[in-house]
Parts: sequence; structure tokens; C-alpha cells
Amino acid sequence: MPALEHVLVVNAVLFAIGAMGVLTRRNAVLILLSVELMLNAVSLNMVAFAVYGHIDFGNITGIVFAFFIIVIAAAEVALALGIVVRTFRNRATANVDEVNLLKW
Amino acid sequence: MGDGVTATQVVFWILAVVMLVSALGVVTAGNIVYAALFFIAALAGVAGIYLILAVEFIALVQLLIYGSAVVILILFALMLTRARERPQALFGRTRPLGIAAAAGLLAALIGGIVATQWVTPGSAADFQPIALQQIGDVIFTVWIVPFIIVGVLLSIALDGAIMLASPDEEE
Amino acid sequence: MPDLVLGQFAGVDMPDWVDALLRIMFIVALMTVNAFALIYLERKILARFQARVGPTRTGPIGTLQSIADALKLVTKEDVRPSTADRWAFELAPYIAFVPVFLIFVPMPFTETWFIRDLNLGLLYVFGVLGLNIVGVIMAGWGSDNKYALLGGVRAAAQAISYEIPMLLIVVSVVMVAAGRLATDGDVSAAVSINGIVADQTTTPYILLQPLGFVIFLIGALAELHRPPFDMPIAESEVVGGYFVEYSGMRWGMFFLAEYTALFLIVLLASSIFLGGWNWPFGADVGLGLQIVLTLVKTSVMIVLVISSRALFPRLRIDQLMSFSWKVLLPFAIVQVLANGIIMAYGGPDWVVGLVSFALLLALFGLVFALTRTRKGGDTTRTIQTTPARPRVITSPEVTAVEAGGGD
Amino acid sequence: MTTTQQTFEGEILTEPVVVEREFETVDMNINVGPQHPATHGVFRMVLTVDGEIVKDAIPYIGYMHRGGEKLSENLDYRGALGYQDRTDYLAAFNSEWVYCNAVERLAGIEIPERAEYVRLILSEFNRVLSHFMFMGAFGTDVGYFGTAFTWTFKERERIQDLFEAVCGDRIMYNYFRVGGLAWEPHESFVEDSNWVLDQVEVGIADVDNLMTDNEVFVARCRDVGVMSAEEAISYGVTGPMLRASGVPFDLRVDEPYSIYDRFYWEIPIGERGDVYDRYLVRLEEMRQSVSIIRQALDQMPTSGPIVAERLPARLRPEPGEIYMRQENPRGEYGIYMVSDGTDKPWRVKMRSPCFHNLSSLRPQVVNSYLADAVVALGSIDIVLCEVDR
Repeated sequence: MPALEHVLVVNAVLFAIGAMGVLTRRNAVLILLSVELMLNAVSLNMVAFAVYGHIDFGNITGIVFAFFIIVIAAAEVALALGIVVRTFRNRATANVDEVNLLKW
Repeated sequence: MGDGVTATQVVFWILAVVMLVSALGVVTAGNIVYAALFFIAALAGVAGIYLILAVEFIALVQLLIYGSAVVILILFALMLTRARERPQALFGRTRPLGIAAAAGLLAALIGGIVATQWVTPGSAADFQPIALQQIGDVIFTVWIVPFIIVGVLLSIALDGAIMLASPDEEE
Repeated sequence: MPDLVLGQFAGVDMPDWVDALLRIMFIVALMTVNAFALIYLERKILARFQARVGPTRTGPIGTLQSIADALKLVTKEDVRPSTADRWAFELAPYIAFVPVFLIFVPMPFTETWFIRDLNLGLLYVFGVLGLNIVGVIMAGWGSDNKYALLGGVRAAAQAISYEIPMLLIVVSVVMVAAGRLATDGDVSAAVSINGIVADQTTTPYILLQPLGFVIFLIGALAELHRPPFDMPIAESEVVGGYFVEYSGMRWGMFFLAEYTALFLIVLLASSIFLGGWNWPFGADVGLGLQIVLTLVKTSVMIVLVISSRALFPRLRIDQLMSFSWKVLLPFAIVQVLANGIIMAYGGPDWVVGLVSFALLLALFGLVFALTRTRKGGDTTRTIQTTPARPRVITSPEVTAVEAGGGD
Repeated sequence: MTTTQQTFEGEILTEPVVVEREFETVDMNINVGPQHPATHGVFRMVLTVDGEIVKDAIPYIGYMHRGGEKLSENLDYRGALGYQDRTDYLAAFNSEWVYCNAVERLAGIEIPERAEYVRLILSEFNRVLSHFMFMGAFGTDVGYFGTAFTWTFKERERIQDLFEAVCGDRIMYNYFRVGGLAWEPHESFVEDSNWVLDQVEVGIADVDNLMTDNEVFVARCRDVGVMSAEEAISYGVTGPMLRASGVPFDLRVDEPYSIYDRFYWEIPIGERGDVYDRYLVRLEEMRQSVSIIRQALDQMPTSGPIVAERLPARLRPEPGEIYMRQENPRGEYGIYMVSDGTDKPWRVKMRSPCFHNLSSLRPQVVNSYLADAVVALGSIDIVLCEVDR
């Protein structure tokens, strides 16, 4: 088993990369991908805590959390893509910084 | 698993590097389809780390759900990028700022991790894989209400996605 | 013969890594032989359906034809279109192939013969198989060919649509297995393929889940791009679909993946529905007969799948989609719900089977009713005939014109 | 955002095709042909597709143009006969027959009865053969992996064997002559024909069983490529396509030529004018042709001349013109011929049914699925050599 700290560091890097994607990208689909990366880092963290905590505390809530996160992420993809398609129809762009009007 | 402690760690680091490189690919690729393909590699890496942590169930759910979701993502990416002849600018103007912010975040996180005194987990010999049955027991007893709420949420999300994506009648 | 215990391939003690290597070689050998055999079998069976004789020249009654084909593929030039996306194009065959290769792992050939008995075998199969489609999309997109792109997009839409009813059916099968195992065994074996097979000593699950079997078979046809669901590779529409630009061994990889998937999905179906290595009347038949039983059950279903290619034309993409989402998915959900309700109230197995059978009849009835209304009446032959009315009219006559008229 | 689609020159549409560009997925231009498996020869169409929906279709023809009309004008009346085989090569006897009839009427030649019977029998056989070819190719278009094709080719092979026995060739027969036939059919012609008919009837039943009631086949063909009777007439569509749209127009009956008034048969008519009706019409026509051939074989005189007597060595018809049209398997095949009194026709014009039938492709295809476009094209049953001439 890798040490807990190592897993956490890897997750932190993954999370930071995802955050970088969210902050630098302008295409909605790519931002969605980056958000998914961050979610992955979080759920991986949860699982790591649960797995290591399980040995000492016998609690696997983190795994349940990861499960929920994955399931909700699927719904989120569907919904976000619906919004992207909608935006694309109305504005002919998938770039978030071009969708800058509150009405159209 | 054999004499596995060091072997498992080696595999973990290989997977971690693959995953992180792929993740970097996701946020830097100049092509949406490439980004999506990198994302699949990153997902597979995460699933591999789940396997290292011996939670097979989560690893497979990850592949199953994310795999399909990402395939749909790629399809949308194809539809949206083919719509233009000219190459799209995929990065915003605030790119340096974003990179700096992400680097700061990373520094803060790693600082936190290093500074914290973690409770040393039991020895690897004590480690037991978590069975599917255990997860099921917990989900369907302790977390049953959230589980139902997630189910309802999924249905609503599905309806919402259909409504958003369906063509208007009068337009 | 691979055994369950790591480090004991074929009962001989050896280091772990040798064991792993041997298992991988076993898979590779099995896969190659299987692909050769299936290609030959398919050509021969189709030839029978089509009043031909199939390959006859290479080897006795053409048995070496697949090997000759493979040799040709290996020596063929590997062409990449100049405008193709290099990485996507070159990696796609492998990404399409590796997941299929991985599915071999939990497949039981006999009670003790498999690569590894995974606890989550069923989930594993579908989780890994889903990645196959990524390679297909990469091929379709990377070829920079419109036919390939259309084929890839069709394949993706189709795979996702048919995965869902199939997964729901697998869930219902797992429910049945868990219900049965809860009384006399270990519930956690309900997601393991071998555990499910071991539970079918007297009752193949096709008796308990006939609707499940039918939906699984239809879904398998769609997953395997077999007629009537072969739009992704439709010759007359998209010329060959996502692998239209491939040649040589890269093309061969797609075909290897396709035939391996055919074998494996059918093996899976015969394991979870037909009882795999079990003799259906409960006797323990021993190792040798077990593998024969597995292969016989699988072969029968393979012939079934192959014959669909000779007998069915192709559906249209929207018909395919609506069939999955509007017909199969609701029925699969109802099946899961019915299983849950019956088992929650402690209903016996035969009730489960009966309800599933009733649902199957309802499915057939619905499809029948739908197609009949489509045809507009209870018969397809709405052709009328009018009797020929021989009547004499003046036939075209020569009309005189001035010679050399015109310019 | 709506844009009116550019119509290409000379196109007459009942209403302009308006492409809705609501969701800006870019329309792809898909080039189908001239080497596409679904185009039955060197036909090319450029489909503008939005996803799977065809928004526009522009057909391109002419890859097989050999100037058959002009070539015929530079040859003797008899010498040009061979070009007729090479227009509709799936129904070469029928095409030869039209040409022979045209020349004979122009030159005022009466041909002996026995020759008429042989011509009619062979031509009706050729109709069956051509429709078999349609069944096979159409089955492939709809998605049978070769089954329909091999089954129908088995029957086609039998008919071709008969033709080979009669005239020594399997595709380009060149057997009819102005004034009769090239030579006497082989001795066992009647018995052979009867045997082939028995086999063919079984073959027709086989095709019927394979395709007609197949749910998938019906789902693919019903209500695809629908064409109303008015549309069909305005596009000049003839043959089985026209009859599938509900117009009982058959030149064998409406303008009887040769000896068709001696037989009784029925004309199948479709109700909806869709692809499925076209298939059914052709299937039924094959049965009716078999019936006609049986009647003709019964009535055919056992002996007698097969060539008109006292034929001139070089034909020099009186100056005049004629338009001879007959019912080919694909529709109205016409020869318009002008004689200026010399031994070469001054003008030969071929009216080929496929050319006119093909012109109705676009309205059938637009706003349907890509897969339907292929099926609709297949249902027209084009022979490109005849379209391009």
C-alpha cells in the first residue's frame, strides 16, 4: 500500500490541475472536463481516507461518498451538456466568456 | 498479493504519473477531442488507483459511468468543433492568472498535507479489501435517504437534459 | 489449464510472474485460435445460408483460409491517410482491442478454469467493454473521413443506448442470483460470473429470466454490430464505417476485437443464462464434460448470432434508438422492479420466471402490434392488381417528313 | 436562421427546399459514388447531411456516356443493334426488341409469328431476370449481407443459361435481327424454358419468403421515398415505379405492341407509392411475366420461319420518323428514329426510363435519413449505362 500522504499529494496535484483547467479554459465543454478532474481528485481523496481509516476506525463512509460523487457527476454531465447545447443554439458559441449577456 | 508492498507502491507511482500527465493533457491540449481522450486516460488512471486501494467496486463504477459519460462528451465536442472552419481559441485571456492561481492552490494544499500529522494507519498486514456487501449495507441502511434523493435528482436531471436539448416547436 | 490459485498455473508451482505470463499467453493463444475458427465458421455458415460453399481452396475444405487471410493482412501495407490525425488513427485499433482482451479474465470455462475469478466479474465485463467504444470513436474521428466519422458516431450512440438495457438485465440476473444464494450460499458470489454459473446446477437462468435472455441477446447483437444492428459498419451506407481507412494489421486488430468480443459476449450470455459448464439436470459431469458443455452452449449461440447476419436486413439508426429507449429500456426496468417486488415478498423462483415470461410475451406482443400498425393493416401485401385490358389502339406509325429535315 | 437552398439549374421544384439551421451542427457533404457500394454503377450523388438527415441531394450522371445515339447514327440500321444491348444491359433483349420494332415499322417489315413469340418469351424472361437483379441489389441496399443477392443470382443464372443456349451469350445477346431472329432457337427451347420457369417460380417464392414479411425489411421500406401519382407523372416516371404510385399504366396494355393482346395477365398497382410498394410491384410482375411466358410457350407455333422473307441487303426506309416505345423492366423505353432515305438513320434518340425515374430521386431523398436515401435510390433500380447512354 502506498502511504496515505503520497495518495493525498497526488490528489492535490490532480485537483490543482483541474482548477487550472477551469481557470484557463474558455470552452464550456473543456471547463466541464476540468471540473470532472477536480471531482475525481475529491472522490479519490474520500476513498483514500475511507480505505486507510477503515483499518483503524472501521468506517467506509468515504467510499459511499465517492459513489455518490460519481453518480451525480454523470447527471451533471448530462445537464451541463444540455445547457451547453442550449447556449450553442442561442449564441452559436460554446465559449463561456462570450456568453456575457443576461438576456437575449 | 505476493510480496507486494513495494511492488504495489511502484505501480501506484506509475499510475499516478500517467494520470497526472493525462490530466495536464486535458487542460493544455489544443483540441477538444484530444482533451477528452486524455480525460479518459486520466479516468483510467484514477480507476487504477482505486484498484490499488482495493475498492474494485468504485473503480468499475468509475469506468462504467464515466466511460459512457465521456463518450457522450466526445460526441458533443465533435459536434461543436466541427461547426466551425476556423480553429477555436480554447484558452481565455486570463490564462497566466489562472495558472498562477492553480499553482498557489497546489502549494497551499501540499503545504497543508505536509504540515498535518496524519494518524499512522495500521500495518499493511491488517489491510482488508472492502467487500461489495459492506458498501451495499452502508448505502442501503445509513445512507438510504441520500441514495433515494440521488435517484430523484438523477431523474430530474435526465428530464432537464431532455428538455434543454430538445428542439423548440415554434422556433 | 489455468487454476484459481496464483502461482499455480496448471497445478504446477512457479513464480508469480511466470504464472501471469503463462495466463496472458493462454489468453492470446485462445483469442487467436478463436478468431481463426470464428471467421472460418462465419464464412461457412453464411455460405450455407446463401447457397454457396464458402472457402474451399486453402487446406482441407478451406480450413486454413483464416490463416491465409491473416498472413495477407500482416504483409499488407499499413496506409495512413495524410490528413488523418496521427495519434488517434494509429492508437485506435489497440484501444478498441485491449478492453476486449481484458474481458477474458473473469470468464469461466469450467468450474475451476478461468484466468481470475473476479468478485465483481459482471460489473468488470461491462465496465471494461465500455472502453472499447473509445477506440471506435478515435478511429472514426482520426481517419478524417466522413464515412468513418458517421460510422464512429453511430457506433457510439448505439453502444451507449444498448448498454443500458443490458446492464439493467444484468442487475435483474444478479438480483435473482442473490435471492437464490441468500438461502443456500454466499450472497457476494452473485456478482461473480462463476458464482452465478455455479448456482445454475438445476435451473438455468433462462427459465427464470426469459425476458432477460432475449433483451441481453438483442443488446449483444447491437454491441457486436451484428445485423440487424450493423449501421456502424453498414456497407451500403457508410461503406465500412469507422475502419474504412484502415488496412493491414490495424484493420486486422478491429476484426480480432470484433470476433473476440463475439465469442466473449456470447460466452457471457451462455454463462449467466444457459448455465455455462453445468449439465442442466444437476449431475456433476466432471472437468472434461464441463468444457464441452460450455463450448457447445456457446457455439449454439454463436451460430444463432451469425445466422442473424444472413437473415436480417439492417434497421435505420432512429429505429434502432427508439427500439432501445422506448421498448427495451422500459421492459428492462419493469423486469428489475418485478424481480424486486417478488423477492421482497418472498415469492418463489417459479413466480419470478412466470412474470418474466409474461413480460416477454408482452414485449413480443408490443413489437408485433407496433409493426402491424406501421404496415397499416393486418397484412403486408397491400398490392392490388388490375386485369390487363387488351385493347387495340393504333400503333405508332411512320409519319412522313421531309428527307434531311432540320439543319 | 433559415436559408433557401440553392437549386441547381433547370431544377423544377414544387416548393423550394428550406433548410432549417437551428442547431448549428455543420452540414456535411457526403459524396456517394461513383465508387460507392450503394450506387449500382457509376452514379454519384452529393448528399448534404445534417447528422443523419439528408438536407439536399445533387445527382451527377454522365460517367458512362458513350454517345450511343450518335454512334447509332453513323452505322447501318442493322449495325447499331449492338448498342442497344449496351444501354440497359440487364434487359438487353427488351432494348433490342424496341430497336428492332422501330426499324421494322419504319421500313414496313412484317416479321413471322414464330419470331414474335420467341422475342416475347425472351423479353419476358429478361424482365424476370432484371427484377431478380433488382431484388438482389435492393436486398443488399436494405442490409441483407448477401443472402438476397446470392439467392436471386441463383435464379438469374438459370435464366442466363437458357439465354446462352439460345443465343450463345449471357449478357450482350445481339440475337434479335431486323426482320426476325438471328437463328433458330435450340431444339429443346420450349422444354428448357418450362423447366427454367418451374425453377424461377420456386425462386420467386424464396425471395418472397425471405424479404416480404420480414419485420425489419418492412420497417425499412414502408413510407420511405413516397411519391404520389401526380408527382410520378409530372416527373415522367414510368414502369414499376409509376405503377407502385397507383397509376395502372403499362405500355403492353395501353399501347399494345407485338402480340401482347393475346395473353391475359394482371398489372400490379401499389397504394402508397413508397419503396415497399415498388418492391411488391416488381415481385408481382415477375409472377405475371412467368404467367405470360407460360401462355406464350403454349401458343407458340412449333415450326415456321423466324426471319421475314425478301429482306433487302441494305435497309433504306422511306423518309419518315417513328417513335416506338415499349415496356421495359424499368419503364418506358423509347426509340425515336428519323430516316432520310439513306442506309443510315438520320437521327436516333433513346428515351431511357432510368433517366426519367432517376430525376425523381431528389424529392424522395431530401429530409429523410441517410439510410433511407440509399434505399430510395436502390428502389429506382437504375442502370447507369442506360441513364448515360
